[in-house]
Order: sequence, then C-alpha cells, then structure tokens
Amino acid sequence: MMPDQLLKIDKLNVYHGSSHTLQDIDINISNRPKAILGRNGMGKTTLCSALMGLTKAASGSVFLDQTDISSYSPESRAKTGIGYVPQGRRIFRSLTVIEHLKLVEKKDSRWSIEKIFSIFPRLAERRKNMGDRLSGGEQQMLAISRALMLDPKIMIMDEPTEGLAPTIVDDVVELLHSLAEHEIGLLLVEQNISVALEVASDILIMLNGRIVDQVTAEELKSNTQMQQKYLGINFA
Amino acid sequence: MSRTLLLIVVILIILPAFISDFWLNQILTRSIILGIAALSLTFLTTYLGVVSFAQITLAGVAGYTIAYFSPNTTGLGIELPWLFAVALALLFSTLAGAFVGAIAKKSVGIYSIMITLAISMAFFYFTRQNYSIFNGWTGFSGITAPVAFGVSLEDSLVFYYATLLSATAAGYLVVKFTSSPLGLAVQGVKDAARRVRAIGIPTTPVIIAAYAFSGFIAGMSGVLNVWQQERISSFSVGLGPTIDLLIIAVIGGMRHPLGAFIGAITYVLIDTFVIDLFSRDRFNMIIGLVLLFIVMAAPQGILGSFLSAQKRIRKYDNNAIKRKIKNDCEI
Amino acid sequence: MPLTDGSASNQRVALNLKGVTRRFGSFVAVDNLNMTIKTGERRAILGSNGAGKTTLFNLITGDFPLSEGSIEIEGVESSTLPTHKRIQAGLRRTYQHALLFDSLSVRDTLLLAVVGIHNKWPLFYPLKKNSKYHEKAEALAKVAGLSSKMDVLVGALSHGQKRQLEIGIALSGDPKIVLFDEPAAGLSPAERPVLTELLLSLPKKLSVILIEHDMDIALETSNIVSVMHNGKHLLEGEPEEVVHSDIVREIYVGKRQ
Amino acid sequence: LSQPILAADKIKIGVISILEGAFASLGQDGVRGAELAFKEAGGKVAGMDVEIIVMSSDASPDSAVNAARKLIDHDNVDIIIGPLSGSEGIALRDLSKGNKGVTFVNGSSAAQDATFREGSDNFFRFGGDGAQWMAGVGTYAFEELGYKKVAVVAEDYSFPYTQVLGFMSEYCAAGGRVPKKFWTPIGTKDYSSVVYSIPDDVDAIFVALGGADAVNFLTQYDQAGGDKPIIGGTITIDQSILDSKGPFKKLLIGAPAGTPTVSDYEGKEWKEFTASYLSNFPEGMTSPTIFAHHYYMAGKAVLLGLEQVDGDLSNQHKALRASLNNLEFVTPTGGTMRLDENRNGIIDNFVTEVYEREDGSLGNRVLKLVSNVNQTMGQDPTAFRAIGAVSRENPSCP
Amino acid sequence: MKLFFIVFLNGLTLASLYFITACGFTLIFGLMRTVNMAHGVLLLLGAYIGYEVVEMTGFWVLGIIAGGLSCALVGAFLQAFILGRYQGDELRQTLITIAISIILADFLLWAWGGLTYQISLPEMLQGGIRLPLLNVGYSVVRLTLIGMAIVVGVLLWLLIAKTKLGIIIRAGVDDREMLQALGFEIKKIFIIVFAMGAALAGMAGVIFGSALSISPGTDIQFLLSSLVVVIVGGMGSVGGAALGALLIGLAEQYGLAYAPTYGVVFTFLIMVTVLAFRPQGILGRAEQ
Ligand SMILES: Nc1ncnc2c1ncn2[C@@H]1O[C@H](COP(=O)(O)OP(=O)(O)OP(=O)(O)O)[C@@H](O)[C@H]1O
Ligand SMILES: Nc1ncnc2c1ncn2[C@@H]1O[C@H](COP(=O)(O)OP(=O)(O)OP(=O)(O)O)[C@@H](O)[C@H]1O
Ligand SMILES: [Mg+2]
Ligand SMILES: [Mg+2]
Repeated sequence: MMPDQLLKIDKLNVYHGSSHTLQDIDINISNRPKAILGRNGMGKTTLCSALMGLTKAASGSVFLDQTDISSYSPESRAKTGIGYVPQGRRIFRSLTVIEHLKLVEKKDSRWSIEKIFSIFPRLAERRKNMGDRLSGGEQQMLAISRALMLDPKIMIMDEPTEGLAPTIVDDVVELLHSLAEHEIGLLLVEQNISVALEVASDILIMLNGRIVDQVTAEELKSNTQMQQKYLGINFA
Repeated sequence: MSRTLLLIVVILIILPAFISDFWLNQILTRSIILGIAALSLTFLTTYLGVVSFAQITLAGVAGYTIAYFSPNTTGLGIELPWLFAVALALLFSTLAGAFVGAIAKKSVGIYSIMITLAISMAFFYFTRQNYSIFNGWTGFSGITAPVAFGVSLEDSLVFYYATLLSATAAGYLVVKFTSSPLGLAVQGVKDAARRVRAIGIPTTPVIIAAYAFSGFIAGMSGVLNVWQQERISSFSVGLGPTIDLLIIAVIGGMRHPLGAFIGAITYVLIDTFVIDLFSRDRFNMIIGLVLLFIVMAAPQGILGSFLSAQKRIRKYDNNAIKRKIKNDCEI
Repeated sequence: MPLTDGSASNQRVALNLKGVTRRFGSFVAVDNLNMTIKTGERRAILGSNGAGKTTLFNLITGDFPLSEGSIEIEGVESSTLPTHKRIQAGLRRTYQHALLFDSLSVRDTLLLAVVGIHNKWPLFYPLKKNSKYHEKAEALAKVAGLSSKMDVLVGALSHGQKRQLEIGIALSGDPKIVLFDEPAAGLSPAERPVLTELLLSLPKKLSVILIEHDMDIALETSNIVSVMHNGKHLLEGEPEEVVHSDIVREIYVGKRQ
Repeated sequence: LSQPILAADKIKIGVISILEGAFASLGQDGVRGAELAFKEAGGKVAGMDVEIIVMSSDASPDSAVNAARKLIDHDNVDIIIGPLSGSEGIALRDLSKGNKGVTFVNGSSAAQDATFREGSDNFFRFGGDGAQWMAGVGTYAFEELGYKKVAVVAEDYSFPYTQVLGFMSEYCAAGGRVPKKFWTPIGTKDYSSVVYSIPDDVDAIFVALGGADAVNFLTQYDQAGGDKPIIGGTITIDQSILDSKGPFKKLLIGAPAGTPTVSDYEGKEWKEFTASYLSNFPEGMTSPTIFAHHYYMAGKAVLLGLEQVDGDLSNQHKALRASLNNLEFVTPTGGTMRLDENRNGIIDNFVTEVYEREDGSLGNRVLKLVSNVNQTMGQDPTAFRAIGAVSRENPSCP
Repeated sequence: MKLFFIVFLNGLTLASLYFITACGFTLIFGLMRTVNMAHGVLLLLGAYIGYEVVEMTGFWVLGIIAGGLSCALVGAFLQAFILGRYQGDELRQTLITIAISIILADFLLWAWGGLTYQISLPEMLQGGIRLPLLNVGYSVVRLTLIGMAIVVGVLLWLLIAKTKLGIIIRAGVDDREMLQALGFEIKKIFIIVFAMGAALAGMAGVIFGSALSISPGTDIQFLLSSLVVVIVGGMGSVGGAALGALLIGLAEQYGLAYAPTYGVVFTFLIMVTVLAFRPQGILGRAEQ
C-alpha cells in the first residue's frame, strides 16, 4: 500500500535574486494524484525544480516517504524515488532514443524498454534518432519514458502534455491513470485543464508563488465561479 | 557606476603628478595599452559570445603597419607621415578583423577559440618565417613615437595622456556600439543566431561587423604598443601574449569595459614584481598560483564580482514588477 | 466562424508550395507536399507528433534548405533565398521551442525585431529615447501581454511568458504571412482565450498558418484545415468536415474530443 | 655639479637571463656565472657594495626590453648584464641607445649585428658572436678530416645563421662545398623527413641545433640508419646537451665542433674556474656551461672596469666606458680578453671533439686552439662586410 | 619519388604519435567540454615519471603504467578539488587549467631541470630496420606507433560509443542538471573521466619521450598539436581525431621536406580552412 504521506512539503521558500518566487509552500501528497494549476509565471516550474533539488530553497523542508530529503543532492533525490519530467523536456541532444532508455535502464525495474515501446510505438520507430532530431511530441514521450524507467515512487511532471497531439494526450492520460495502479504518486503541473481534472483527484491553485487554494477535481469541475476566479476561464 | 567612472578618470588624470616615471611608463601606460587590447576581446566575448585568440594578431597587424611605415633601424619599409601610418594601421587592423570574422563566422564557443587560435598561430609563424615584410624572428626595432601636432609623443607624460584618451575613446565606442541596434543584433547572434535571421537581419554582416569593430579597437592598442615598446617582432604576436590577453580579460571581468583595464593592471603588477617579491627561480609558480586564486575566488573577474552584485539588485528588482503582476491577476 | 470565404478562387496567392520535400538521411520528414495559401486565408495544420509540421515551417522560412520542390512567397520564387530576405518580404514565424535572446531585455528584443524589419541593415548609432521604434515595441509588448515585463531579461521569463514574446516578435513590422507553431502550448487556460482573441483580430489581409494541438483554438480561428501525416499532405477542407472525418479521428483527434 | 656623485655607496647591477621555458636551465647557469664573478670579488667593488637584481626574459626581444626597462626605471640600476639570446641582444643594443646613463654588458647573446652593424657606444660584448665561435672548424673539417661536401641542418633564426656563416666562410674558402642547407623551425620534433632528404653524396653533416632539437635530430638520424659523421655547432655539443639523458648521445662521440667554452679543458685557469663554480653552486651543472662562462666574463669585466675608475659613474659613465674599451683580462680559458673598435670581444676559440669520459658521461676535449679571433674572422673587414648580413641564403657555396 | 613515399610513411607515423597524444585530450575536451590547457604538462609529467621508473626498473611497460597512473591521480585531484565546481563554465576552466599548467610546468622544471630526456626503449624496439621496397633504414619504434595508435583508437571508440559510461558522459555534456535529476552522480563520473584522460596523457607522454624526446617547452607543443588534431577532426569523435592527426602529420612532414620555410604556416592554414567550412571539425557534430 502507498504510504499516507508520500511527499510532504513544509514551508518551502525560494528566491530569485531579491524576488520571492515561492512563498511558504505546504503540500502533502498521498496516494491521490495532485495537480497544480496556475497562470504563466506563478512559480510552478520553480516548485518542481526546487523539489528536485535543482533550484536551491532558502528555507523549508521536503520529506519523501518519511525521509527528510531537504539537504539531498538532485541525484540522491532521484535515487530516493523522484521521477522528474521537466518543462521543455530537456532531452539529451547527442543521445539516441534507445540510448536514453539504456541510460536509465535498471534490472529490477517494473518498466522495461519493451514496455515503453509498447506504450509509445512512435519511439520504437525513431529509436536510432538523436535527441535533437525528434519532433516536439516525440521528445515529450521520451522524457516521460526516461523518468518512468527509474521506477520512481513519485513522478513530478511539469506540463507533460504540452505539444502532444490529442491521440497521444489520450495515451498519456491512460498512462497517468496507470501510475496509480503501479502505486506511483503523482504531482502534475498542467495547463490542459481537462487532463488535470481527469487525472488528478485534488487540484492546487498557485498564484504569485503561493498555494492559494486546494479543491477536489469534482468541486472545480462543477464550480464555474471557482474556475473563473482562479483560472480566468469559462467552460462553455 | 558613472560617478565611480568619473572619479577613476579624474584620479588617472592627476596621478602622474605623484608617481615616478617607471610607474607611469611601465605600469600605468603599459596597463592601459594592454587594457585596450583586452577590451577588444571582452567586447567580442561578452556581446558576440566568441572567445577570440586573434586579438593580439589584430593588434599586431596595426603594430607591424606602423613599424613598416615609420622610421626604424631595421632598414625595411617605407616612411610615411605618421598620421597616414596610423590611419593605415587602423584600416588594416579593422579589415583584418573583418577577415577573421568572415572566416570564423560559423564558429561559436570553444570552436571560436580554436579557429582564432589557428589564425593567430598561422600569422605568428608567417611573421617569424618571412623576412621581406616582417623581418622574421627579429622584427622591427628603433621605432619612435612621432611628434604629433607639435608635441612629442616620446615624452612619457604626453604619451600617457594620449593613451588615456585612446582608452576612454575605446570604452566610449564600445558602450555606444553595444547599445545601438547593430550592437543588439550582435548580442542576438550570441543567444540565437537563427532567430536573428528570422527577424529579418542577416547574421554574417553582423558577425563581420563585430569582429571588424574589435579589430579597430585592437588596432588602437597595437599602434600605441609599438610606440611604447619602440619595437615589434614575431614574439609580440606569439602564443604567450595571446594567452596573457585572455588571462587579463578573465581576471578583470568581461561584463564591463573597465574590467579589461583592471585585469591589465593586475597582470602587469604581477608580471613585473613577483620576481622581486619571491624566489626568482620559482616566480612562475607564484604567478600561476596568484592567477589560480583570482580565477577561483572572483568568478566574474575582479570587477565583475563587484558589478554583478550591483546589477543583480538592479536588473532583477522584481518587487515592482511583482506588484504589477498582482494587479494584472487580481480580478 | 470563418473570417473570409476560402472558396473565392480569384484571391491572390500568398504562399505557394509545390512538391516540397525534405529528407534527413533516408528519412523523409516532408514528402512531396503541395499547398496554396491565399491572401487572408487562415489555415490550421493538424497532424500527429512527428508528422512534419515544424519541419514544413522551417522549410518555408529557410531555416532548413529544401531537398526538392519550390516555395513562392507573394508570387516570388523563394526556394533559395536566405531567411532574412524572406522575412523582409513579409514572412514571420514563432518557434515551437521558444528561440529568444536570453541576455537581452524584452524591450531590446522587441526593438531589434522592429528595427530588423524596417531596415535592410541594423543601425550603427544608438536609438533616441522615444523614437518611433520604441513606440512600436511598446505596442507589440501590449499585444503580447508583456507590458509589465519590458525591462526583464528574456532569460528570466517563465516558459509561458517566453511563448507570449514569440508571438509579439512574429507580429512586428507589417507582416503578410505569419506562421504560428503551437502558440498555445504552455499558455495557461486564462491566456488561451486571449490568444484566440488575438488571432481573430489580426488584419484581414494577413495570411496565417497555424500549427496547434489545442483543437478549440485551431478550429475557432481557421477557415481551412490541412492534415499532415508522415510528411504528406493528407487532406484539406472545412474545419468541421475535416475533424469529423473518420481517418482524422483515428490518426489525430482520438476518442476524448 | 660636475663633481662625481659618490654619495651612493652602492652599485646596482641588473642581470637579465632566461629563467622560464625551454631555456630556463641554461639561463639559470648564466645567472650563476655572473654571481660567481661578484662572489669572488666578495660582493664589493671599489669599496662599495654591489647589489644584484635579476630579471627574467622569455627569449623574446620584447620581454628582454621590458625587463631592462624595469631594471633601469624602477630599480635604478647602473649596469645591466645580459641577455642570453641573439634577438634579445639586438633589442637591448637598441634600448641602450636611448639610455646613455646605463652601461650594457652583453651576457651570452651572440648575434653578429649586436655589435657589428649599428653598434651602440654603451653596449659591450666581452665575448664573441656566433660566427667567431666557429673559428677553426671549417678549415679543420676540410683539411684534417677531408670532408669535401657538407650538408647543413640548422634552426631557422639569427643565431644559427651566424654560426653557419662562421663555419662556411672558412670551409668554402678552403675549397669545401655546401650543396644543401636545411633550415628547420625551432622546436621541430620530428626531423625524419629532413633526415631522408640529406643527399647521399655528402661527407658529413653540420648540425647547428640546440637542446631538444639536437637530441631529436640525432636520434632520428641514427634510427634511420644514417652514418655520416656529424660536425657540431656550438650549442649542439654544449655540456647541457651532453648531460642530457638518453641513448642518442653515442652518436656525438667523436664529433668536432667549434666553441669558446670547453667543459673538460685542461688549462689551469679553467680548472680553477670550474672548481670555484662547483664549490659555489653544488646544485649547478657538472661543469660551467657556455652561458655561465660568458655571464662570468661580463661580470668580471664590469668589476674590473669599476675598480679601475674607482666607481666613478659620473657624466654618463664616461670613465667606465673608456676603461672597458681598453680593458684586458685573463679569461677562464687562459686567453686574454679585449675589445675591438666595435666593443666586441677578440676571443680564443677551440676546435673540440666529443669524447666519452671514464664514468661513461660525455665531455669535450680540445683538438685545436685558435687565438685572437676577431669579428671578421681574420678576413679583410671590408671584404667581410661585403658578404652582407647573414640570412638563409647568405653565404652560399653549393 | 622515393622521398615522397618515405615522407608519407613519416607523416603516417607522426600522425600515429599525434593521435596517441591527442586521445586524452579528445576524451576530456570532447566529452566534458573542458578545454584542458594542462594536457601538455600532464604528458610531460607522465613522461618524466615514466623515465624515472624505466631507469629504476628497466621495464619500459612499467614506465608507461607508472606514467599513466600518476597522471590519473593528478587528474582526479584537479577535477575533484579545482575544476569540478566550474563544470560548464568553459572560459573559467580554460583559465584555471592555464594556471595549473604554469604551476606544474614550473614544478617540473624545478624537479627535473631543463635538460632533454629520452626514455630508453626495450631492446626489440630500439634502432632501425631496412624497409624492403624503399630500401632505407627505418626506426622500429615509429612503425610500432601505427599499431599502438590503432589499438588505442579502437579501445577509445568502444568506450565512447558502446559502453554505458560513454552514454552517461555524453548525456552529462548535453545537460548536466538533467543527468543529476536522473540520479547520476555527475561529479564522480567526471572525476573518473578526467582521470582517464589524464592517464592517457601520461602514457602518451612516456611513448612520446621514448620515440622522440622531452624537455621543458614540449608541453606547449603537445598542447598545440593536440588542440589542432582534435579540433580539425571534430570534438569527441575518435575517428575525427585520427583523421585530424593524419592530416596534420602529413602536412607537417611534407612541409618539412618540400617547403620548410612556411611548413608550419601551412599546418595552421589547413586548420583554418577546415574550420571555416566545417566549424565543428571534419567529423564533428554540428552544434545546432
Ligand atoms: N532564473 C530566474 N531568474 C529570475 N527570475 C526567474 C528565474 N526563473 C524564473 N523566474 C521568475 O520566477 C517566476 C516564476 O517562474 P516559473 O518558471 O516557476 O513559472 P511557471 O509557473 O512555471 O510559469 P509557466 O506556466 O509559464 O511555465 C516568473 O515570474 C519568472 O520570471
Ligand atoms: N534535423 C533532423 N534530423 C533528422 N530527423 C529530423 C530532424 N528534424 C526533425 N526530424 C524528424 O522529422 C520528423 C518531423 O519532425 P517535425 O518537428 O516536423 O514534427 P512535427 O510535426 O512538428 O511534430 P510535433 O507536433 O511533435 O512538433 C520527426 O519524426 C523528427 O524526428
Ligand atoms: Mg513552468
Ligand atoms: Mg512541431
């Protein structure tokens, strides 16, 4: 069974120079997938990168599976069980698709190269292509696969469906659903509301570096006022 | 910054009254001349994103031009009025800069280091092997600074002020250039050359213009250098001075024109006095250690460390911006 | 809601692609593609990931050379023209991966875009404080929603803000044809209607090609839709018609829509 | 005002030598030579203390000039001893013309032009130039060894040009022929293509290469099965090369060469000099090199000159200069050093041969002493001058 | 005509030597993007240590191993304590390695003096043999160099292209942060790579000191030739380095044989020409 508190973020603060990008972030993630929504430039990516240890936090702590990983290096965090799909994909330009997968291949992982190829047949077709010679969508699939192969306890995904064709978004959504079956936690940053609502059970709203509200997906779906307030949209 | 700058200039103007001829000549004037050359490098590095090892070559082109067209004791060359010689020297160094740019236009980063290094080495070996124009290994000697508009530039004080004036002009030109649209385009090429083309600006002329401009600045230093040294030879354009220039640029800091000069004076002081202060047989080890220390301790160079702290506060003062975002977002 | 009637055949041709082909080694990314964009036309290109859409844009702008075929811009054969000449002829684009000048401020970036379009050769002397270029840059920033970020370095913008800046640059000067490569990707839901608004408000005589996976935006802003598949131009037609065709449902739209 | 300013109870002497890069160990030996002269004098001259300030150059004229300027302007030295290499010498000669208040005494730099053309009246050389150092070799090679044709392999800069001139002016005059000269860039590592280009019909090879270049050429010549005898330039058989480590050395055994400095010279004065050198510098070479020898002579000349004028440096060293011009002293090789009208030394030169010592190390022994070699090598000055400045093509006798 | 062929063979053997000396450089420079200006001085260090060991034990191979090991240690130290924290800051690393090379070179001068050293070869590699067709003597060790170059080259290529370490290194060059985020301890990996590159340099130094000779100043020549070879060939490409070495080796030897005056100039002009048309080198991969 998944622990109740897979990832616990406690009063996390991040600065860029003198600007206070993340302010007292508190988040608890258990077995229910959570999504963060928010307008551009609110600090979502900064949060992901701080969780991964790539951006230095000024204060606050992060626990993964009861372990305090606040002082861990990015590599230790990855080893402890965080899978990271960064915004902008960050594919290695001089590795081929298959080399990307070989790089992170592990013996006792639940995810094998074959399994990945069966989820994303397009990657199998392009297996010998260099990273920078893939289409945007192909890169996105590869970035997700790369993180999965590490067999993480929790996935942090920063806009994983950006640039994907609708059919492939379907595949990704399916995949995200199946994460739960594999008992993998999920923190999802999304701009595609329908994906977020379909995958996550809880929605966090981020505004100017703060988590300003937390609602269930059901609530947000039905509450147009809330949508208007936080997301500035109307569902037709 | 501008107030500090003014202060520095004032100090530099009155300084000769307080220091010996040696300090004036061998430390201050020499530093400023090296600083101008380093400025041509920091300009290219900061704004075009290339590390050029050819700046000493470009300075050398100007230097050799002066030597060839001035009275010298080598018995080679044609005598011209000094103004012509200077004009030719700057013209040639600018053209040489454009030529280097045309060759290196596709190279960035490490590759630019290499291609410019290759160019400078080719020039170095050519001057060393050729006797008909460059007088080979030995080069030209006995060149003296001219009498310009009634005052002799051989006078160390006059020469110092001429050098200071040139340096100020060079700094001014660089600042103006970089804030012009062409200068912005140069910076654009550094970040994303493809995008520069995609906003309708051809990149090749921009790159060539940047190199040519750096050639002009390097040429200024080349002219002054021959007048000060009263000589030039293949050694003046060899690997040693080339690496020295890089050292100067990096230890001084690349972000601001002043960095080049701070680097130069630091370098000249170390170069001149370390042998006195420490064991004379191991002075190179001391120079290496000092260099290592500066490079490691001051990431942005001596000036850069100071400046970047200032700049960060100014550029990223996001408080005001954030307030605005808040207004935009609040419904 | 179509903006112009795509069927009018006497309209001028903005862009004409004939037999356009691009190979990478043995792989054919764009395969013998024919397409005619009329002046004022709003065309959306749909196609799965890797179908060759971005490559097509790169061919039109000259970022990549053609392997075969020809490209006419405003009736001028442009297959071998360098990129900047095509831009000066009125072509504009955004990049799917924001391709920007990280060390310039937003203001300088837009200034450069404005100056670049207006002059054959960028000026050597600095611009005056309140030149006409500055005004134009301000206007572009407003369109892109970045007025408050004018003095921020582009490198410090968030992902979405960079995408907005891409759009600003693409609208500089007096464009005739604009190629948008997934402009909505990375934009927050709040920004999307703004984008839609913007696309709809573009001058009528402007021709637009839009690559977009957000079907709502694509369908709302286009009057003709092309579908690419494996580098080929599979079909074109009225938006509703195309989207509801079985083949497009299968290879692109999927079941959730 | 015309009173000599004797208030200064100290004479400051600057020494410029190469203390970095490939020549560093040679340069250090040069400094040892100068220091030895002052040590032997007890660090005093004419009752005044002598202060020595050493500066390093890097073999480039520019660095030599910078070093000299620092010594003159900052350290206020009265006399400069140095530099080590040819082009540096010419540069300092030029510098001396604008600094009449300082006396320049050449170290070991051996470019002909430093004194021969455009000399400067405050630049002295108590030693020979590269051509003088070859005196006797050309005649010896042609007459004693019977070599009718010789190929030349030399580095491509002024010092080897001068050495080749010294060798060829005698050798060609004696009737020998030099069908081919190979000028190789200094620092060449791989001479194999030169090795295979040497004509088969020459009787010997004149090698004027220094340091690692000599070692590399000789090794590769041997490996290619080359068997022509070698004639050495001065620095090719210098002790610094004979002391180098490696199997190439056997090739040099028996090679004749010309040099003013013979490490194993049996003369009394040399033995004394060597003993003094070794006791003062246990960390030095196994015997003084040509550089120690020449810097020593420079130091010695300065001391003798100062002693003669009682430290009077007034009036731009007028008295000192006069005394230097007329100075005569016994050199470490037992000869008498004096200057010609160009302020260049008239020297004793040796034709030597490399031999294996009992302990297996190599040394030089004297075959012939050539006395009173002047800068025109005993030829008529106008005729010698007419040969013109040395270059790759000049002289020539194919 | 005979000369032409001999010069070709000379060029080939010289190219082999250049290739061997450039290998450590390609590894560090091509994979880590560290412009290791201390490469030459590492070679020199390896050569001196190799010399001492060969003199002491009489075993040439032992000298090579000792030269390699000692340089590996120095390299690991440099990367771990000095260079590592500036990974990605190419210019600063360049400067730091310049400083290190100044310091080390002075140290070597101090420890071993300014004399020229040659390392004694084992009996079977000494001297020359007669070449059958050309009928001239030729150095045995030079011929052996060709074989050594091939072995080193193939091993290196396998390492880079075929092993997981190779993949990791290339990924690390592309995006260090991302590689960290995938759980790789990039610092350790780079230390290993640097040590390997330095070891190659040290071993090459011993070989060089045996085939030719070493002395102060040789370090700069090593550095320049390695730079030229790697850049002309294409960074990180073993085949490219081989090609670059061949081009430069041949140019140098033909230059020396037929146009000694401007031979060196030609070498650099070749480099300029190659880079003007292919900035990434003959076999290098374009940056964008
Ligand atoms: N390196 C940096 N230096 C200065 N400011 C930065 C830096 N990186 C990000 N910022 C600022 O921090 C804020 C948050 O950025 P972040 O990338 O986290 O936003 P985001 O919520 O992920 O936006 P988007 O949806 O557009 O990706 C932005 O205003 C941005 O300008
Ligand atoms: N430089 C290149 N070398 C080799 N193959 C390439 C190169 N650039 C693109 N490709 C291949 O061409 C195909 C088309 O790429 P393109 O970027 O045009 O796709 P796209 O339609 O824009 O996809 P997406 O919607 O995912 O952005 C892809 O399969 C990609 O792998
Ligand atoms: Mg983001
Ligand atoms: Mg695309």
